[in-house]
Amino acid sequence: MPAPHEDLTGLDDVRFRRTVRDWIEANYPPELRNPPKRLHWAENKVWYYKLSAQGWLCPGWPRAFGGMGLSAAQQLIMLEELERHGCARTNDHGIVMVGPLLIQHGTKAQQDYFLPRILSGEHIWCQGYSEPNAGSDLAALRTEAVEDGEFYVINGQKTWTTLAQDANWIFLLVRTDKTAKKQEGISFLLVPMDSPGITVRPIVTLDLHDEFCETFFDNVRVPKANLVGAANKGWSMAKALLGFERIYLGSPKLSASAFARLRPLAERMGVWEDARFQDRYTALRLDLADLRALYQSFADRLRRGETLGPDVSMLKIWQTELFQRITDLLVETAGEHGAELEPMEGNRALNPAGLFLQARPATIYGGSNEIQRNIIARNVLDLPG
Amino acid sequence: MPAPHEDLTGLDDVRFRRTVRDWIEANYPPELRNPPKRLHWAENKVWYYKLSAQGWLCPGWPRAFGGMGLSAAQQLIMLEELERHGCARTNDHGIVMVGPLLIQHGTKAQQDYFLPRILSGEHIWCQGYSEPNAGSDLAALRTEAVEDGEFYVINGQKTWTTLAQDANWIFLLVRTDKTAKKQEGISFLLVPMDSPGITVRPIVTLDLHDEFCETFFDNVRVPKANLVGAANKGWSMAKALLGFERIYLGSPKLSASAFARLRPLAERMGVWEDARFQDRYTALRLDLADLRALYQSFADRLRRGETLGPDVSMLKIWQTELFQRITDLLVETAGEHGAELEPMEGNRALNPAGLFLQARPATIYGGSNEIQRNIIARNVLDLPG
Amino acid sequence: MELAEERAENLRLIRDSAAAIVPAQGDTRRIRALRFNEPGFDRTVWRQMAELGWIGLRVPEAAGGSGLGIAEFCTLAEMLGAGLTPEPLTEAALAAALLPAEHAAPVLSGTRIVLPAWQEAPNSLDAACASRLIGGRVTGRKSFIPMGAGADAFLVTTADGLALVAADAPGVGLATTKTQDGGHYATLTMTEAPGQPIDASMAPLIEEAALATAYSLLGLMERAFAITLDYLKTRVQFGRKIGSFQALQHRAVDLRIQIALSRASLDAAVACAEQTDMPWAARRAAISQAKARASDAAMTVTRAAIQLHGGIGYTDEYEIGLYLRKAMVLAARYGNAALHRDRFRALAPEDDDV
Amino acid sequence: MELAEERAENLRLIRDSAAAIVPAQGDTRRIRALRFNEPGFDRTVWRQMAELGWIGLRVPEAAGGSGLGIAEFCTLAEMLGAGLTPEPLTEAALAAALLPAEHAAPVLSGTRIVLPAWQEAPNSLDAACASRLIGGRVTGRKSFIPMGAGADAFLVTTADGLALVAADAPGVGLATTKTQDGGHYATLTMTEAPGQPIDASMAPLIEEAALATAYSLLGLMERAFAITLDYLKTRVQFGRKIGSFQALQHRAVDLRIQIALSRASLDAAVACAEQTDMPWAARRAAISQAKARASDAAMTVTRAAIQLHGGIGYTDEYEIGLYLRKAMVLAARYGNAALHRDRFRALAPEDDDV
Repeated sequence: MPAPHEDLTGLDDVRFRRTVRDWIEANYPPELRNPPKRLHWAENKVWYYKLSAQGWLCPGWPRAFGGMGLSAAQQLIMLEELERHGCARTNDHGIVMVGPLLIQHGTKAQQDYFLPRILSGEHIWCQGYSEPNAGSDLAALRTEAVEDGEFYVINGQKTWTTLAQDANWIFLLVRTDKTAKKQEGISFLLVPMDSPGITVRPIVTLDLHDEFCETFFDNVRVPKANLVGAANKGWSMAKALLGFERIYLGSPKLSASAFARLRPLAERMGVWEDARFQDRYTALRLDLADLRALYQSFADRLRRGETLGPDVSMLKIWQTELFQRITDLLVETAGEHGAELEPMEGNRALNPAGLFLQARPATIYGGSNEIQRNIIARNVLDLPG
Repeated sequence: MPAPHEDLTGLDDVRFRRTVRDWIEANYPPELRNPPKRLHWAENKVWYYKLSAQGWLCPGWPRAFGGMGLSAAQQLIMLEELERHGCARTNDHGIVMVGPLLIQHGTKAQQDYFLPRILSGEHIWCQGYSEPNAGSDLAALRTEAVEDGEFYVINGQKTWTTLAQDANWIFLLVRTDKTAKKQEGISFLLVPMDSPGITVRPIVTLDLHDEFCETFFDNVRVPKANLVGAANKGWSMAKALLGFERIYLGSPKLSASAFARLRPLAERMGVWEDARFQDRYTALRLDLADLRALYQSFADRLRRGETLGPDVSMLKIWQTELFQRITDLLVETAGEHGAELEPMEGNRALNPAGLFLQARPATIYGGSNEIQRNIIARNVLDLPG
Repeated sequence: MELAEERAENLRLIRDSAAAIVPAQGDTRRIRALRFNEPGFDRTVWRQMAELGWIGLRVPEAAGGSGLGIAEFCTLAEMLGAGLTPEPLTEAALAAALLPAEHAAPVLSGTRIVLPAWQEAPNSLDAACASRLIGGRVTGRKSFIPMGAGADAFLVTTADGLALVAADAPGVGLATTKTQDGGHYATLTMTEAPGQPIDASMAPLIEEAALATAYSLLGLMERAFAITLDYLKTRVQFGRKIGSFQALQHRAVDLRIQIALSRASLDAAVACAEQTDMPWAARRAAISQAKARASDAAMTVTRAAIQLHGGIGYTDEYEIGLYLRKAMVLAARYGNAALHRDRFRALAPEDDDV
Repeated sequence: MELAEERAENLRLIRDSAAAIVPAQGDTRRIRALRFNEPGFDRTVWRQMAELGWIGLRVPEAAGGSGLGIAEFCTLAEMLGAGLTPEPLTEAALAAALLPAEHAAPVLSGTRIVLPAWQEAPNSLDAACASRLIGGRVTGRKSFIPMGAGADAFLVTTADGLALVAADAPGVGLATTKTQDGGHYATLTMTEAPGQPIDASMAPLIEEAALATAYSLLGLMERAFAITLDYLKTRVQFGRKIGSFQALQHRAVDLRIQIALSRASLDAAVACAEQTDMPWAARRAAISQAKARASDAAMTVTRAAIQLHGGIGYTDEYEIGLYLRKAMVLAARYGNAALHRDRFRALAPEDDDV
């Protein structure tokens, strides 16, 4: 375990926020502010290392494991400050997914081996959940791991593996019991990306970025020691991991940063003073303001120590669809420029088509909005199945 | 049978339209133009009798039965001219439903007895289809008719019986075989409204009108001679009757007459010149213009002698939802006046709340828009069930 | 924390006491009996409200009131909205807070009803006006006074300050226009009518009334949605509960989202309104944000509620239509959504959004 | 009826001949191979189009063209839109119709490509401009020339009339900006560039191009919808074809309605455009009605198509994204929906609606 860092858990919220803000402003690489796309490891590792050196890489981990040990309330403040400054999201699957998983379900040996390597940046993780025929219906996954002595042998294909080309480890959901019912018979495995039999193929997305990959497994062997928790019990562990992600997906950040592009674009196009533009602009502004209010009310519940229920998906639905409505207006406002491939006139702030395309998957990933609505209907509104 | 009237079937479309228009303009009671609500018999029988005397009451019936014998194309022209002049819809269930039913499926005796009485206005019909638990799911109807010697004995309840309080006959869908599957075991019965055991209770609607009724049947006896077609075969006859109604429900008339109220209201409220109002107004105007274009394309198919398929429901969906969007704007534009009970300042042309409420059921009746979308999905788009 | 606990206790008390007037299960017999008749509300219930301290809710304790805050008042407005309550409590309670001591007692006891009369044009929040108060005589015309036929006196805005004008004073005329919720708007005409000058400002009252009305909309949309959910869970068509149809489920979810946004927006506006050190413009912007959302959301929810009920939703007999009618009235009162979006744009500096 | 039959036969021939260029099953290999490279289209295909008579489609037979009407031209544009065809045929064919006889032959044979250059500001249909033609020399700047890098010459609007300017003439500069569909817009700068005066009017060309572009949008939205329907009928999640989910079914129906409205609106505009005795303003209003619907509907359909495809719709590799990209380009070309709604308001007298 690395040496313990300064304990910030005792600070009141105002001082904590100030401390975080000051440090971010002093240390965040200016050239990485408000990146238009998700950054690759080569681009943003400098920031990962800075957070690591400061001991701030893992706000939610207990201090005993090298984290900051922050409360939910403090984690939210930290998130707000990172978003406010326009910090890039790091390659954070080790931090937000694998770490918490191992802290809760890992063996002592797994914790001792993996956690320090996440903290140091030696291990960069990616997540192997989705498959071509198991997207919205994740429990339909078919990548299988068959026991062979002290090993599992993995065959199958994962997709939408975020930044797999940057990772040297992957945490996988695999089927270990084909006879069990859908959600059962699924296990959690940790696999080095340099294992023989793994092939990574980047997926080029509509905005011509390669944030995601397909990852193929052809007789990939991993020791049984790489199983997390009990065999065939991976599903419930995976579900539990998604808790914090659900409020994260509802953060006003994406909508706010797209919204901030409306005014410069409208000014450039000469329609800023147009009454119709102003009408739509103000309606979106209020949609965003109310998103902030709703987000805060969920954040307040986290701050009070409550666990958020499935109703937090309302945030994700509203946020992502608002994000799209904002980028729709960007494209419409830009006229012919709204269909250009590159930012307008070389100005990165005027990139209507790019933002429009980036907004498309928001309603699909993290559980499509259709699935979110199903969940709310069943589990919040208690409507019949 | 009444004496035959002038045969207009040979006129070309232009002359036919001119003939119809001239006669309507000369004969339609001016005080009944553009009625704000569906008229009762006492109010509009004068028009019924005029059409009857002219021989124009039943455009679609063969001339041999006292109708005009018009083609679909000519019927459409007649409908267009009636709508253009703002003519009230008559108590027309005998004309559009019972007549065609008897002409196709009735016995000679039924035709000889009933058809002249529809033509003369002696029999005014209402339609007994919907029930409290058989609305969208009409085939779930439970009103039953049990054989008793030469009689059927009817028990049950119908609802949404349009203008039942004005009618002296009702045509009923009743269940005559409870053991059969849903759509089977249903029969068509003709029942005098003065039969002992019938109770009519008007339903007051949101716009505080009594266009509809509940109709209760308590051991109502009718002779078996009042059965139309074969017993237990009523469902397919009823379905076939709905053909023409489906394009009728998509007529731009309701949307157009609501739209025509927008400008006077906006002028009265001082927002006619407002750019935002103009923007919404023009968008609705184009929605209406495109509805007209789509309606004409279906009407052209009728004119060419085609039978319209289930895709005609697209008209109904678009028309009714447009009607509602127009009345939404009326209410918003009127400020506090948009919630008044009576037309604004006594001016019948300024009645935003009344139109708003009248527009509500448009998406429900004639098969709710949800049902229409189901039908199009299955039968037009061929999507799986 | 002590303050927060006291606040929570107050809100709980308000909710409990509201149950005395607002039937918990949405029984609307009282509402139906009163509607479309003048004055459209019940003096007995009015006195009961007075006894519960509601009319003096925003009047300082020293002046004989309950001395409670905006949050408590808004919670009460929410309960009354859910109950479709016809009594013009929002208006009367806010007028009461402006009356000088010598007029307070009969008002607070519910024996005398004083309603504000400030509006001269539709869909306006402008308290400026053409009416005049000269030499103790008021001349002018006021419109859209909710339930004005039930007032004993009016607190009238004029270009020369507020005036208290008795309903039965010479030179006073009153006409009414029925509204869809069963109530009415009164139009007050004053020709040289005797008016007593009152030294107070109407503007804060209008702001607070707009916010309270937003809460009434919230209460009614929550109730309308609950009724609709119940219907979806019981109505059977095609052999299934209709609430099992995905298209209706998704529609219901979208309504739930509108309600959640409304509550968050309104609660944020109350928090702003209570911060007396916040600039007045910012507090008013927050109120506009709230009223815009509440007006739109209430109409969206109640319109959809009719559709989700199908045919029965179109009957006057069934409950759900009452909520649509009330939403129509309250969505437009104290400025509709479009007006408040405009006002928000004018009041809220863009930097505040960050 | 004879005329109608000839028309039907012409349209059938156009559809059949289009199949020579546009793969019937939506094979996009050619499109992908060409995209993001200049000139972004294929001269061999271009000559094939010329052989099929497409470039001269709107040129009278006496002048060496096919002499067909607007309806035939629009049907071709629809087919090309469905095929995501990158060749700037709409533009070239309309320019060809304006060229005098001495320039026609190489253009109609496809060996020389002349594209119109009229636009100076984004989202504008205004053919008036600041460019000048003085003493046979053109000075000015033209933007948004579709696939302009592939032109041998430009038909340029100036305040002094049309001019034909060779791409390689002295004083001519060309810059390009890539577009999402894999093509580009060219910006043409002319400084005292030699230009030959042409006696013709650009305005009808712009109108007809707007209408043809609306048809290209129609073709592409039909194809995108068909691809999406296929996907809904084959993709399985939760053990069911996703097209069996009611929420997706209803969404698909709403798209089908938009497409049906578009086709009806566009066909009505063609009927108007062909009525040469109809006032020019009314014909232009009908074109605006059509382009407004087509632009909006194509965006609605292709956006929804991505959503209905789920994750795979977000990959560049899968077909459906190409239709969204093309819709983005064509929805904005010759005026976006907002511009055409404005123009419709300005051009269409209200009485025409009755």
